[in-house]
Amino acid sequence: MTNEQDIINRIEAAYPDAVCKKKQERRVEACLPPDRLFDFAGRMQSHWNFPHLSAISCVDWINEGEFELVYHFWSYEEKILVSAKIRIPREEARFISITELWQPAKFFERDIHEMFGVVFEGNDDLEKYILTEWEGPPPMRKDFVTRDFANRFYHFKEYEAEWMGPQQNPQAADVQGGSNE
Amino acid sequence: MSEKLTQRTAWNRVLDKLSGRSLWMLHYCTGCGAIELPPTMTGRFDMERFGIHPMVTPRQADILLITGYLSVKTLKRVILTYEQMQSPKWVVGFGSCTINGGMYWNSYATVKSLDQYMPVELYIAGCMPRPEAIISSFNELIDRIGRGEANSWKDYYENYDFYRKNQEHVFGGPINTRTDVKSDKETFRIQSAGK
Amino acid sequence: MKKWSILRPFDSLKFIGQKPVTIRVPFESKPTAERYRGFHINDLEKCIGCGTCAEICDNDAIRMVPMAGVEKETGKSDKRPAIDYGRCCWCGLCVDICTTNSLGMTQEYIHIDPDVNTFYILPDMEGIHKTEYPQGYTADEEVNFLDLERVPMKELQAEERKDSFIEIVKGFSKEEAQKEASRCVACGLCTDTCPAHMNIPEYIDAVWRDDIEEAGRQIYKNNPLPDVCGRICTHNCETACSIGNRGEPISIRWLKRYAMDAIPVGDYRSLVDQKVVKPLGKNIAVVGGGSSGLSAGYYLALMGYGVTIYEAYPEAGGMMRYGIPEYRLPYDVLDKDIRFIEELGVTIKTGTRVGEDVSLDRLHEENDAVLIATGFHEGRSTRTPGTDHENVYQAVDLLAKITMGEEIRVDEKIVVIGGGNVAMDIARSLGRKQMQKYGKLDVTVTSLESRDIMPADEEEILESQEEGLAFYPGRGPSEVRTADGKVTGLKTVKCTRVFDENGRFSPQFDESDVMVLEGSMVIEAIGQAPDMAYLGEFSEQLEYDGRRLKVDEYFQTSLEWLFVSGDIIKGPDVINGIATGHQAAFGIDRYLQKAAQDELETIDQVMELVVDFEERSTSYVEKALSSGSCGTDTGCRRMLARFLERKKGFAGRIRDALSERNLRIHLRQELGREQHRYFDFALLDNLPEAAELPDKAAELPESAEGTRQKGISEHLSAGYRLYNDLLRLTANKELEFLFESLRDEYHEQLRIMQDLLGI
Amino acid sequence: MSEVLERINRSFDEPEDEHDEVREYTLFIGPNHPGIEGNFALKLSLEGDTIVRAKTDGGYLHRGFEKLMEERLFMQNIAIVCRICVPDPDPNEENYARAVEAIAGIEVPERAKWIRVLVLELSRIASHLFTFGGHAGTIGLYTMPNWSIADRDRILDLFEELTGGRVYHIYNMPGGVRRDFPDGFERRVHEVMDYIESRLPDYDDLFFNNAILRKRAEGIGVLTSDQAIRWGATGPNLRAVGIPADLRRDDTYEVYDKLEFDIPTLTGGDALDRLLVRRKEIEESIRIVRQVVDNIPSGKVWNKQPNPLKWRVPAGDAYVRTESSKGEYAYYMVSDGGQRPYRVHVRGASTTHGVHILENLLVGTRIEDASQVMFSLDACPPEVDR
Repeated sequence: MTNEQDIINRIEAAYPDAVCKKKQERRVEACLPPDRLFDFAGRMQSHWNFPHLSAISCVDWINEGEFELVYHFWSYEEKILVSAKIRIPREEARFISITELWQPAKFFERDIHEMFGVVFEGNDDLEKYILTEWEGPPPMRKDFVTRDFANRFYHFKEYEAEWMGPQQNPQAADVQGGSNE
Repeated sequence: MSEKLTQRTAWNRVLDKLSGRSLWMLHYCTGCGAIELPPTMTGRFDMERFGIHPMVTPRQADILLITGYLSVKTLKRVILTYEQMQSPKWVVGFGSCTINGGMYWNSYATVKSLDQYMPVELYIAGCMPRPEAIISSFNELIDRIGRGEANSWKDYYENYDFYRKNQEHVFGGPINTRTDVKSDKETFRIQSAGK
Repeated sequence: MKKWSILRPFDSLKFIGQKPVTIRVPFESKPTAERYRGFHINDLEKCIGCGTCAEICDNDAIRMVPMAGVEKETGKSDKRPAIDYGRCCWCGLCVDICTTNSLGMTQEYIHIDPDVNTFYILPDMEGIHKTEYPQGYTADEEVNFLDLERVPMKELQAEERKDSFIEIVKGFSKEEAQKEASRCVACGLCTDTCPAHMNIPEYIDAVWRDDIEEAGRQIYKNNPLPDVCGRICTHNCETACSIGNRGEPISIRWLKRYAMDAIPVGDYRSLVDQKVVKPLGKNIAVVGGGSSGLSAGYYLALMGYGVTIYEAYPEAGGMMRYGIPEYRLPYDVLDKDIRFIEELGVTIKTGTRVGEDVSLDRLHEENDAVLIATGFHEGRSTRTPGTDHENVYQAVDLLAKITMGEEIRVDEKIVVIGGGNVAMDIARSLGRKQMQKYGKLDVTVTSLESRDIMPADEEEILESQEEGLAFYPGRGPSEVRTADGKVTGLKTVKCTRVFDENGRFSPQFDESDVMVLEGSMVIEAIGQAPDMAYLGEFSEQLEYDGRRLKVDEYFQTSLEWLFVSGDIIKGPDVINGIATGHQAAFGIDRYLQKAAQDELETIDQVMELVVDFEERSTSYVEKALSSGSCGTDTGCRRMLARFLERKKGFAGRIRDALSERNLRIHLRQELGREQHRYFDFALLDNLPEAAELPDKAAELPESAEGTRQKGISEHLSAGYRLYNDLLRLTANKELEFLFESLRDEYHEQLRIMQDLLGI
Repeated sequence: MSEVLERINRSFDEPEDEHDEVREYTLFIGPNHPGIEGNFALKLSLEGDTIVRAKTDGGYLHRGFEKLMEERLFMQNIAIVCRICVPDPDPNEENYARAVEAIAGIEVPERAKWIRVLVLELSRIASHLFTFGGHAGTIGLYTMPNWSIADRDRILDLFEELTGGRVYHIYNMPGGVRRDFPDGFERRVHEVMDYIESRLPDYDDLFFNNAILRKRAEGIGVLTSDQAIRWGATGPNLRAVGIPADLRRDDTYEVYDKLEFDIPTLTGGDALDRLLVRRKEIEESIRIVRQVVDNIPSGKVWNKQPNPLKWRVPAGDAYVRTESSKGEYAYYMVSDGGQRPYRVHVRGASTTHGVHILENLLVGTRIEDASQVMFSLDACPPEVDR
């Protein structure tokens, strides 16, 4: 049974500029430069026997002005999950699509495109799937605050319960956030 | 609306009593509350004891259950469905999400209070309401129909502009529901009372 | 796969005997589980309205609403939780975090109604339909969200501290402070109870976020002697702390101390966010350099007054220095606070006793107002026979001598009369002196009050017992025994009752139960009294309320120039001194600023117009930039951008002009939660509606160029009209000074507007 | 008249494809359709009654969970995560709790681990029973839902006793679980397990060995093992093509390594085998539940965490996976050291089954078998929309 260290050595041998680390049991993290990713994804599938792309996650590091794409690969034989992390600039984010290698990527890339606005070149099916009725900005970006939008756009209930008496009624949702800032 | 109640003829009373006996519920799970519908429909709680049966097509259904939150996309389909249903029709709002936004009060994708977009006959407290609560609401609905008080559906015709305005606000423009609500109003001889 | 057979259909005969699965609701009902999360109930007696349930509720379903018949008390707010069942998700987090376990859930779950308003309830014990339902989900000891135990504070053990005056309490480390600060639920009950209304939740949160700078700033908002209060405050806030209901309250005092210890005195300047405005040429004399005198001096100095404090003792600090022993409050800590107050421009004349070295009358002439804050420095005697003996001393005198380092008589056996903090201080100080002189300690303390109602702090009594002091509570002194001129002991009798039924002090004794406490030295520490001799002939002109001076809410006496603060008007502790000092400072300021009052009203309106202009034109310009008509045209954008640039901070520059012009921008202090404002900048937050569009925009040319122009003008004309109003104001004579330095500024703005509008 | 007759006759003797009028047409199914699982829609292009191209249309149940979770404190999120997949809510709570524990390095008491396994397995059984009811509904066999959903309610009663909530348990939180067993709970769990085990033969006679089901489901929506791997199938859909991949064994968590249970697999890869794999899994789950209830250690159920209003999880990230009844259910959580999760990416099992695999499998099947394929993949639409 290969363990995490073998995988790390294998990755670092193939990609010298990759920074690998064992996160937890059966979890390896590999930070790669963006241009290495496509080749890495291909090699994972063909040579290193990681047939399963579990997910592609996107994290919006707004303070650093970058999106972080995390590709999670799983091997049924070696029972280890490798999370390949790359950073792409946040404004007009573009990246290469890996859909012709990995079919599950079709959904994940379209989801990230909808939610973050990252354009994946080579993915032909990027038009809206979940947010068809939504005209606003990609909602998952950190600069879009959903509470303010909800308070501005939607109508909230003004109760007049009889125990409240005539003089006051509770404010709308925007007054007290659910969690103390 | 109340003055119309007194004019109920004896025949109306009989009609109301009977029509409450065979309500058909539209089989459309709009939100997460719909998971409590199968137990209500099937063996354990069995709402068919009250003549209530899930019906697949809006045109043959009497009750539209809004089972929880309504995302904007679902709201568009729900309005299409609601306007296709034949009057008299009743909307039952499940749980907190239909009253004041529920858990998704700060979400950009869900509408917050259902009565902005269609008249609601009954609300059920719960997140989500249990089968027993759902069946109690059906009994309450049957009683209200029997007493002739369940007239929320008329409100849609009377204040159609109010509802229309809110719907267009959410969708960012008018939608073509291919149902001429105005002409329906004449068929039920309802004057429009401003809201 | 069963083989085919003709009898297969009969397999289902086995179901005939079985009972049907259906629960025939509403005729039958399935019993709900005992910990079912149903509708809420709230025990309104136990509930203290702390609002923690509203804080944890992730759906903002709980709002604290005022309730009829519920007033604010110590440790209770006047609001109770109302629950919105159009939001609640019945997760039960509120029940698990409730500080008093008053909130619970029943097993009731059916509420059906066409009227939405019945879904917004104020839960009480009867439930939503006033029908009895069994108890459902309730709080659990093991899974409890609140940290009920305090972080233990490292202290010197009894053995180490018995013979030394080193500070007992060591203070928190960073991790300990953050752990302790993380226990706070920020309910704010402590702020209401604190006499100075300190922003306690804010500075605890700052300590938790390791933002010591912010913590110091929040503390200094309402307390000019934070280091002192961090050690010896009587912490009413901890009695009101909501966590204290089921666990140990947050150690608020130690957290304040941790924050202030972490900030060097050099940085205090940055903590005080109120700018010290120009001196106003008015001087104020403060008699007495105790906590209230220093506090009043601090606030008056910040307001720009010249303050001189006259202190009788060799150093300022009053009871803080001469009443509290060093093991409780080291003198360098006290000096840290006092030095900062002096840095603000307060001059402290030590060793000058008003009434002897300088007369109150002279102070009255030389100063615009006088504040007397002399506190209680005279020890009160029990006047039992034999207390006039020279070996019978007053506690306050001895404590002062110990502080001043003078040699005092320390016998091997000492008796102390008194049950308060002062008695504890003198008993333990003398105990330490005995340990240093004889290597052993023999101090007996007797007090009228029995052990449970002794007024001293609980930890003081416990620590004294640890150090070996003998206690004989509940005994009254009846006679000082002497033998050939020397004191041999104190005859005491049992005290059966201290206060009568309506709480007045009238002790009752059981003469038969006699006990003699040996001791060659007796100390009286039953209370202190003020020495107001310095009032001299003014004392007739003043009105009294009982034994105290009659004052209004700003502590102004019947002589309008004379103010009072501290123990002599409202005691008994340092924090009350600070609060009364602060309030008196307001009083003085109001009294001295009578003349400037009306001048400020007109400035209010001007500021309103200015700010309104800035807000309106900024939003208009932004709309113009983003609107289709001229958003794209680079030339137009550049003009608008320049206009915006020029105009930025316009209200800020007006504000500086006001302060330059010596109109004092009063500190917007929050005292007792109601606001004292003279020139209140809260106006900036709520702006009136914009004026309607002037006619000017209507007649602009219609050409393509015109439409672009019209695009701008629609948004800018309103600003233009406001602008004209401002210039009209400059013609107003008595406000003319205000616009002197800003006139050319205005003309520049007007020119830009015209340029943009092409008129 | 004769010309019409003549055209009708001609249509019979000529083979279909020469018939020039046959063109591709589009048909919408859902979101309000009994054959669709949940609030989901299908856009099918058909030739005759054979599906040529399929496109799913989701988003009806989108509430923006990932955004809402970023605005809530860590402890507040335990109330919202279970709402993501409704038939099988507990993997969500498990993932969220374990993700926070992985980032913050929180230890969980041994007893809480066993309780978590119990809750997960009960949720798996309930979810499978719910799917059997739905699947039987698509072939018109309405007795099955009356049986399986009524039996599922027995498990919901157990949940109500243990956690206080029927469907949404809000029971699992970082550091352990919220309440211990009520007394007499173990006995009632045994009763319910025995009852469900006794019901399985009835289910077999009624539904699983039913000739109609065999006819309707055999050979429909066949997924080869190579396609399954390439298209990212997980859970029962993968085990139906003969690959014994189960996260409870491969990426083991809680105390699954201490329990004996097998991973049932079949090789057909069609709708029927996917259904039968789930049927076999119920037996394994019942075995697990019995083992848990019999040898659960005593002790406390929650390691105390700081006061939720002032609780920061140190910076870090974690990818946590659970075997839900639908397949691999994963959370990728990132914390920036603040009081709120910086980012939580919910990878539902249906993101592959319910979208592209369904679209690929529908090609070539007939319109009346579309719901067969959909229910056999057991896609849960809220997982897709989040």
